Amino acid sequence: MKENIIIIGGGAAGMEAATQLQKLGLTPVIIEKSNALGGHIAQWDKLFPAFHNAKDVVSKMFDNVKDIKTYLNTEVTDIQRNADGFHAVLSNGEAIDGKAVVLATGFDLFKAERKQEYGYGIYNNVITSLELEKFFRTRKDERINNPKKIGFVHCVGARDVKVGNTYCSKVCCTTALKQACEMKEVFPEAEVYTFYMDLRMFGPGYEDLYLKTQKDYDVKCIRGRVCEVSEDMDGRLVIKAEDTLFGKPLRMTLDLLVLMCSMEKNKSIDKIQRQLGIENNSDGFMQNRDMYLGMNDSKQEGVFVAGTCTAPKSLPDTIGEARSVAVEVFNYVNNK
Amino acid sequence: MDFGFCLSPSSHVKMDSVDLTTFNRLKETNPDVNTCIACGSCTATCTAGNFTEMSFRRILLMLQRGKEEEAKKMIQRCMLCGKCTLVCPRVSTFVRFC
Amino acid sequence: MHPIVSWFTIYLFTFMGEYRFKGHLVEELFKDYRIKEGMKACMNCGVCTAVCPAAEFYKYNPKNIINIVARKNEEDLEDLLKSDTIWYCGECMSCVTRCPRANAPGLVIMALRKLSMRSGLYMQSEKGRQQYVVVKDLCSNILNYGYCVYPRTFDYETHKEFGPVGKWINDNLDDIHARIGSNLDGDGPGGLRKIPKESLDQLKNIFDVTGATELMEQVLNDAHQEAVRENLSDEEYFMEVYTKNDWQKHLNH
Amino acid sequence: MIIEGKQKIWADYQKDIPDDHYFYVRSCIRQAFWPGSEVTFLDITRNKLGKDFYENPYHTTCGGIAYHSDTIPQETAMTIIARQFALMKESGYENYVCSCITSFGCYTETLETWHEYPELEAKIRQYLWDSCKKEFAKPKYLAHASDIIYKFRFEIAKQMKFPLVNVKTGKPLKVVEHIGCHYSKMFPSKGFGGAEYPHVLVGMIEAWGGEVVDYPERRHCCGFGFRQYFVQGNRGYSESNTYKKFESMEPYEPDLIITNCPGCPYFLDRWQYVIAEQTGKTYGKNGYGIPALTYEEVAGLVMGYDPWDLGLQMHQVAIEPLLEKMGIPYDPKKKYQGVNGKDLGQPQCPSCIKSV
Repeated sequence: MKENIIIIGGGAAGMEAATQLQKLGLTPVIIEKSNALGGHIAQWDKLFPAFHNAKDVVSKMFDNVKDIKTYLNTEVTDIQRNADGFHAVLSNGEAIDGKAVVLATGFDLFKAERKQEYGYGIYNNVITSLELEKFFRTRKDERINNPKKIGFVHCVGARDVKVGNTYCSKVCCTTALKQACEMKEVFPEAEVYTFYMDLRMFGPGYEDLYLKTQKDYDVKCIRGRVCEVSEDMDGRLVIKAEDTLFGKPLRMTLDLLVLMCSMEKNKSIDKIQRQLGIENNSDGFMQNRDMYLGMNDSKQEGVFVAGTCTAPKSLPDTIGEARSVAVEVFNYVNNK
Repeated sequence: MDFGFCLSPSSHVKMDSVDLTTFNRLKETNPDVNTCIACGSCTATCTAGNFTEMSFRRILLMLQRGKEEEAKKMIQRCMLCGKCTLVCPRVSTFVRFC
Repeated sequence: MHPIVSWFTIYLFTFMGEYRFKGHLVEELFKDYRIKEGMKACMNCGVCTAVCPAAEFYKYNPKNIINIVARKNEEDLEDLLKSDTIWYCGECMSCVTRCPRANAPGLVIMALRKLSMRSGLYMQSEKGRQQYVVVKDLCSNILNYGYCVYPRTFDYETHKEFGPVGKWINDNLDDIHARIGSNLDGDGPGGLRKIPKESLDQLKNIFDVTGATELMEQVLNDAHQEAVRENLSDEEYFMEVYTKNDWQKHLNH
Repeated sequence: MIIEGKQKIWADYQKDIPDDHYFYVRSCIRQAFWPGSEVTFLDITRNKLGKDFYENPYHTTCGGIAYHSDTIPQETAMTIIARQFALMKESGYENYVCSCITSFGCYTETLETWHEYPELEAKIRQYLWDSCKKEFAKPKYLAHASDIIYKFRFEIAKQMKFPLVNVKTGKPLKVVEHIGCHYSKMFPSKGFGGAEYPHVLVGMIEAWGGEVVDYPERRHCCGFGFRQYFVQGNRGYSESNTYKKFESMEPYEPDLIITNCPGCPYFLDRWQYVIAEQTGKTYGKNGYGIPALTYEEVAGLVMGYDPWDLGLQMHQVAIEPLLEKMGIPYDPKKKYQGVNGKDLGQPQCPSCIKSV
């Protein structure tokens, strides 16, 4: 059992890292706290920019890890360094030893109710991007009742000193446009608006998605952060923003408002992170060794990081990091 | 009674009551009007814009915010030189509307 | 220099395009604690303008104010300080709650207004000149009575919105306050009590040592000079400034 | 509307203030326009609740209105405030409570600024000594007077005679709450319930049997705007903002507006009169307006104080329809009387909004 690599987290990063480590001849062990592998991405319906089914990608990942030792409903409760590597105690009472640890602990979605002025959890028709994704999968959400006017709010819990998150959450812009198009598909008669500050279309095909959103789907992008949401007599939502390109305050009544919640560091791992001596960076995510040449390495020997535990990332970014971390671990184990 | 002051009209763009007829007509003949990314190239290059407030991207915005009269007034400044069409990164053929 | 002479010099300077702190406006502005506190960096998201009661009616956009101040350009700042723009804000501070960069446009406005007054540039805008009315009313209430608002100087004739009930209150001030339990101009504690002379003297001392007296006298003098120029008595000038309402000019159509 | 969402926020934004021994500081506007409110506050806290609220006759205005009208420098306002704090210390108190919301905002801003810039605090300390020869002090606790009534809302409910209920229908009155902007918009954690869903007045309404109305422009400013009111030419700003609020609350048909800022009820009251004169529009039923009362006045009404002792005759909008809804007995003859029944005449009736 001494050749084990302990992977904490069974989402996209954890699964992909495990797959590659196995191919490299090591013995990865995945420890996942929930009752299934897949992480956040398993809750997603379609992926930007080209509307691929998330399920297709995730099920391939499941296939890849089916022979890999996996603990579900299990957390690491204690971890200690020893002469051979690490000794981890699990919540199921077992313990495992490993040569190296890969932290693939992912992110938490920003709790939308913290942005009080948007009224999530108070006004019925304010929902989150995750809930909308669930609607796309199940077509069931009593709040989504043939809406005529739909708004998307970017940067909820991101680029915001007041909630303590100054960083850009990277994927929400593209997700918003993707979801806006999908809403137009489901409700062709609806008017769809997005309220953005900058549209950060950073990847291949993303800018094309933006163009398509405007041209083919007639989604209206308004440059201005939503300032305040309230409810009128009929339970519809009244929003205020500035149309900053027009230079005037703007008011509008909507039937549904979708909050594009940012990614935050998964805090359930804090104790283990402290035990391993991994610090947080200024955004509250895990600090890697180097921004360029040590992205998946940490400052602690034998401890590696991959995926959204270090910063908000897209799925392709995450998979890339998972593969990269496998190489890092492989080199580490062989050179030891 | 004269109080010496009176109620002021709100300057808010009231999106609920904006009349989009003209903009939608425009959109039918050229869907490009929807694709503006407010980069400002058209305004920067505009021959008339050197001397007046002419800004094509602003005209598109005015039409979408219910300020049709203002848009009509501004569009008269256009000198039909077509430079905006050359520089637009979204390949809008603006000059055709003017 | 005798104060009167120095005010007159400032006034003359303003008339000739000269003013106090010329070339040092930015430097002077950034000494203000309200700039330190209220001015971080703006990302032009517009939440301040969206919620602003002044932006709703006036040609006013708090986000633009922050951007101009951030530029630290003397000419732009001079233009801002002599404009009506900085006087539209109602200082409700609704912008402060919402700004995602923790700016406080309302505090920045307060610093701008102070500098506009001290530099004399406020005399160049309709809304700026109104500071005469506000300074005269509020500062004399504080120094004479120890209150910002004092019923004996709150007059129905210049506050018609006080309504018929307000007129009735004005006409029966002592009786009504006695009926409801005020201690109007009385000794000891209680509502509207006479503020003891010792306290008023201390308020005057505070005004003197903290610069309020200097600012107040400058404003009263600027107004006096302007009244002279317009061939008006101070009282006539006061009423002109108090009632002037070129409201269409200020609206954001 | 999901009430649990608000309740969660209310639970998160509870501040710790003591329940006794306060140094009480008055409000310029409340004394001038709603003198009955401060009388009632002190009567309730001292005589009905048995608390110690001390008033030092040497205290003055905090200068807040002058400060926010930009007529005095920040240092002046801060030194006046330091003087008030010094009086508190001299009187042997460490809990400070003010009647005015502008004051509350200024005190909070000042304490926070001193905390962040100790060199400014040192400067003010010196100014205070130079001008008043007083020793600098800071309160241990700072509260607004509405925080106190909020804290004791259930004790008041126990002594309640007329709940916020329509006696004819048995239904709760629909009450709009209006929070003064400077209560918590600058420092959300300093107000009960925070800045977005303040609980300070909601708590009173619910404890006293009313139903809270949440309408789209609930959070909007009444429009006072300091210089935007003190100069006649600017008053359109002030009136227009109040108008915006009333247009927004109108469909909910509120019976009553309750405020914690002394200025807001003046504007919400008087602008209804001006709007009626200028446009013919009234927001209550049958040509009446919607009464805009201070929280002390509402507390007084539910506890059974006589409406004319509370000074409700100083409102322009007629209070009688509300008194009838609540089943509060009143003597119309006494409305315009002075001490010992002295006849003070009667205000004229406005042309467009009923005043009796």
